[in-house]
Amino acid sequence: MTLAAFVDEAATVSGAAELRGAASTVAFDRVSVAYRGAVVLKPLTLEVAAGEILAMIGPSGSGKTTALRAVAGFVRPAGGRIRIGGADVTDLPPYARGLAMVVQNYALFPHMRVFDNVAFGLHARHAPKALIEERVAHALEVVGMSQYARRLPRELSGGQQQRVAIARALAVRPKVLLLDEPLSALDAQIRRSMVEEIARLHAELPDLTILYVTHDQSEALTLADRIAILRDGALSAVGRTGDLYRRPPNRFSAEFLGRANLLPVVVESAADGSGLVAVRAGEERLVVAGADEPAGAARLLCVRPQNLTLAPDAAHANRIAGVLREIHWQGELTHLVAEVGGALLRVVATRLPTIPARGERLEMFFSPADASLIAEDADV
Amino acid sequence: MTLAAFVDEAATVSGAAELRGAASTVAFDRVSVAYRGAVVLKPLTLEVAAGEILAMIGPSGSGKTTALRAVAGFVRPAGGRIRIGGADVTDLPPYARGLAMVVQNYALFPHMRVFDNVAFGLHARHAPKALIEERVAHALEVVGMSQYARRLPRELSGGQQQRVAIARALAVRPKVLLLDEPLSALDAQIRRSMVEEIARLHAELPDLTILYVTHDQSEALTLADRIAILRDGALSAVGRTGDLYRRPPNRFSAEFLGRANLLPVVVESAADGSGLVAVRAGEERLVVAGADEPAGAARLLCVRPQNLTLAPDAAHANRIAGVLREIHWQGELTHLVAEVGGALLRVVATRLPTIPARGERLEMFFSPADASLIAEDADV
Amino acid sequence: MSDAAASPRGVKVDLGALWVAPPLIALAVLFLYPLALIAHAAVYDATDVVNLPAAWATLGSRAFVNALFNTAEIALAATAGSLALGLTLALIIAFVPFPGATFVARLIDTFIALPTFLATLAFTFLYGSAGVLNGALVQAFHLSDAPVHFLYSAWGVILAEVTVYSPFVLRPLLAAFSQVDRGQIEAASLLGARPWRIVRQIILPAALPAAIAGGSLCLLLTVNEFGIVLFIGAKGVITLPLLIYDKAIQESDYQAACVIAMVNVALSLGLFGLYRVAARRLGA
Amino acid sequence: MSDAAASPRGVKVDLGALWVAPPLIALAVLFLYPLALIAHAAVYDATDVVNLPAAWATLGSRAFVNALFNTAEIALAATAGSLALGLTLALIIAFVPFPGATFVARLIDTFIALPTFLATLAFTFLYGSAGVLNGALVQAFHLSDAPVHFLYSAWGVILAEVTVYSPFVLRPLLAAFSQVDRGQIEAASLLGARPWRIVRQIILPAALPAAIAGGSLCLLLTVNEFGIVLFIGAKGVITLPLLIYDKAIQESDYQAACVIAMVNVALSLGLFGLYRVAARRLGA
Repeated sequence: MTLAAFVDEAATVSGAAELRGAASTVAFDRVSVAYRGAVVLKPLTLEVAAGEILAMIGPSGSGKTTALRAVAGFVRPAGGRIRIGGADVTDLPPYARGLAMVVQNYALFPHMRVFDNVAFGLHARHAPKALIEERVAHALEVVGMSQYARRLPRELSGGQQQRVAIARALAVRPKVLLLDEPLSALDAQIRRSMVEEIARLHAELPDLTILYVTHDQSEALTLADRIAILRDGALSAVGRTGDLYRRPPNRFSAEFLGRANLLPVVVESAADGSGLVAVRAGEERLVVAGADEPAGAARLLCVRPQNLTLAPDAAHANRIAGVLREIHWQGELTHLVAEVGGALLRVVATRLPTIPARGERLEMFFSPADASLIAEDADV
Repeated sequence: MTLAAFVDEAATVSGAAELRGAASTVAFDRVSVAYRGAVVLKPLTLEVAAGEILAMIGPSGSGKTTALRAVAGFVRPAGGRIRIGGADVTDLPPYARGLAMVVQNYALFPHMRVFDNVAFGLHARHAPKALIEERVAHALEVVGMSQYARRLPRELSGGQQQRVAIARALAVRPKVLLLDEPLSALDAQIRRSMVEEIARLHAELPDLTILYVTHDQSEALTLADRIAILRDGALSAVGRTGDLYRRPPNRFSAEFLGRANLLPVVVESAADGSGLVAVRAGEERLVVAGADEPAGAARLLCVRPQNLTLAPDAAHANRIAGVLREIHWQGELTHLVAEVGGALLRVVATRLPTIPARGERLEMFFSPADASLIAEDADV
Repeated sequence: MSDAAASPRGVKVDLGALWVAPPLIALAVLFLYPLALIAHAAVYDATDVVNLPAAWATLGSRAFVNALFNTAEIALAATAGSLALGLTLALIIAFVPFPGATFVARLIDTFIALPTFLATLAFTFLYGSAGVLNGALVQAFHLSDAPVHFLYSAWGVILAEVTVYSPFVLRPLLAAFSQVDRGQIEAASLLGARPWRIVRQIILPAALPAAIAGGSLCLLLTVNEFGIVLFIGAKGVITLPLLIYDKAIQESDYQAACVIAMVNVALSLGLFGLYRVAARRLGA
Repeated sequence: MSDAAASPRGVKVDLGALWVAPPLIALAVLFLYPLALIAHAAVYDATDVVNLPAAWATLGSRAFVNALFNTAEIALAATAGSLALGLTLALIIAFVPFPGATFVARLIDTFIALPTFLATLAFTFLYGSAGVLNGALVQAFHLSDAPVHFLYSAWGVILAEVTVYSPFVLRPLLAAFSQVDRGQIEAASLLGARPWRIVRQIILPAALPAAIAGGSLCLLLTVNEFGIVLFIGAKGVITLPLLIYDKAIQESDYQAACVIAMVNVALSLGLFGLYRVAARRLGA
């Protein structure tokens, strides 16, 4: 039985509100962290709305995990304050913050059975026995692990262990759920299905605020309401998921959120208020979304590989020509790499009308709405 | 500098033939393996053509690694013979088989520098010093690691270590290159680029026979000329990559090679010689590719998620209607899950003309050429 | 891949069968034959005649029973003491933030390197008749005689053994503590558990195999301890190893020595077996 | 994630500062103070007066120099022997496919559990004046006297120590061998390397830290060995520990005992330090 089925059932039987904590905001107020003199998180100001999933993404060493650990209380900020639901928790020990966390390696207690793992937080908070029984049963039901209550963690698969870890976190009804690379240890296939299950879980528990740290942009794109991109200990970009993906403010966010074609262009005519800008890439004149771009400025045109098509239509008004260098078929997607005036452009498509051959001339089309401009040096 | 650049350069400078071994076939002739009485590989007959990349894929315990290890000589077959380039090697020790292997954890010699790692096989074969110098330099050049010759393995990243492992294997000019999950230990991003680099490498060394074991179907689809799918120690399917993907012979291969929608249908009218068969799925009449299907037979209609579109056109003649249950946006791909008469159908698309809402009625279209029929019980 | 697990696991490098013989012979000559000789000597008397009544008489003798009792008492007490001290020290070094914790750990580690009799020598200066403690007490209370004599009893041996062997408990415990998943401690802490609950419910269960291993090793070493007991030279505190020494070297009664040695061997192997079973059961 | 590595690594469970004091006091009383007392006693004579000339005289005495020389000779020879035997046995057990290899490994492991003096006792039966070997030789060649006397020389001690301590070398080597990446051996083998090349170039380099660790432990234990030397009772074979025993217990010359003890401590700590440095350099 899948998690979705259980979530549906749980929602019907007793109302998903059963497992909801009070919706809480999380606020970083100029939070910085130093470790042995080295600054690992530069002053960060960021707010997570109640009931929101905010994904913090970035490469190793970007400070995303450090920021999460500061919220949990495992790391003491060198400066700034952290507020949860409006209350300053900066000086509270972890056990007094009312949070719960799910981590990459599950961190289940290996000598306790599933039931006792899930009950741990309630015991620690001295909940009465009847309430513990009820809450544990409910949390296991929500993650579809009811029939495994008597098992030991080592008797479960990775995906099952991660469900138990989620149940353990939900059972205490945390103000905020912290997820630290929760799916990184799982196989690609299980990871994909767990991403969809977490999405369903949040649909059933809409008041639960989730801070989700990952280095995998596809998890963030699927799950997050908003994404904060960190780099070298500083916030590089933050915004609503779709906006950030379509209009990344800088090169780093463009490339970190997914494959991006970045083509050097020169602004030809300044924006005329229509929200469109004409740019020139070599010989070609292209129209892209933009505003306030001064004529003559050098920019990078950002267009995602799936937004390039090989067939023109009304919407895909821009045309760009190149030579096909590589073609890789990967089942669902076919990748084409074309050379355009020295730069390499990638096209991905689920279906191709005709299969072009290497060395052939390739015309690619894209819609002005699917392209945006990035300042060359807007790196952070 | 990328591997591609070095391969190009290497091909120009000295001819890629420099690093080619003699193209050899590999033949499994009823090879079976038992371990402590348990049969882990049932009699397997399979031939790998010279210069071909054959991918053996399957879940854990399918016997794919065991088959590879039998070729290497690490596992003694309980029955059958193994031939390499026509010669029976079943009773030869590994060091006399003229092969090389690249494995998941790189297996570099940790106390030797990159140069000595790559030179190891040549030393073992008592090659003269000048030849060793030349071959090592060349192999490192091919994988783009020339500037790291004096490094120790632990001073390299995972991707770099794997390049050194490939250079070490190429330096001895093996008759056959064995790859055992070579990319499984790498990050998703590096893995994707290494897959494309291995494809380029093989394009430069077209005579090199490669036996590639993996559990990742996308690596197999990208790289392999042919794919052999193993399950529970037996060959489940084998065929040219595209054929196997489009017309899987059974349910297991259909699902193991990628996401597959499998819809129960009944054959309405037997094949008329046109290569098309009419089938009925609930109320809908569909035309699909097929031959020799008896009227009234129950079959599974297999259609890949990317072959379902939301807009009809001449080629996508089949129509099927359902209710949208889930929608997940993941950047490059959007996933739609629709319910059709109790079954769930998945659609993936890079772009959607309009974004449908959950609960809406959804019409999906597909081409007869993109669908095939599978016998319900054709499990192995 | 778990495929691999299905294939033979040990990698065999075929060095040729000829290489096997000499070391196996060395093994037999150095390890097995000597042991067999002792077993043989245990049932044969000085005239090389099987003499089971003499062997039985040795086992029934007051000296043997006393030694057995002393050995068990000292070993159990010293092990309990080492476990208590080692566990406390390990918990503090691993989890209480005090400056120099790692230095203290390394220092204790170093004590494993010191000769065991050193502790005894030092204890003589401390608690001996003319030692620091007695000297201070005599002076403070104007006594005519040294009041503290425990060093020359079983307690002296136990205290010395605790000193010498608690590092053997501390070491595996520190290793186990360092391997306790930090994520588990953090998860427990976020779920609302205070430090003592974490120690009790997360850390100690994780360190149990190490404690059992360390304790068993301690028990084994204290049962077989020879140097410390001899050095202390406490009257009446004769343990099995000391009795064997007396019988063999002082009295040249080899049969008795060998009978007692066999008991000592059985005791050691029994403890070792228990330890292996416990370790395996706990998955260590 | 390596982010985590940037944050403080030791997880601290705050048990409160009060809990730190008692065990630190125990540490001082049990470990540090005794050591200080010995150092103190090394420079004060029986009348509690600083007497450096006496300390110097001890260090210059023939007995001390002999003992130092004996200790070094026996320790080095026994360690070399243990390394050779342990390495050979470990290689065979780990890599040569012979039935019962794991049983032999477990058997040798068990020998660690046995009391050290047992080997000595057995050797007396084997190589002693009235032992098996001499008996056989006397009978075979009609001799009037036992021809083999090495047991009562340094060689007897060395042979006994090799027997007792080679399992201490074997054990870490077997552990190291079991951790040699099978993939490396297989890769080497496919690349054309015969077994001996694999042993030399892949296996031995990987096991070097374990060999150094095992050898150092062996050296440490043989330098400090007391029971075996005393049990053998070889005339003229006086090692440092034995000399300390003689001075302290037999002659009651505490200052001399403590001076020699300090040398012994310095030797032990030096060896231990070397071992730590070597182990760290090799990344073990």
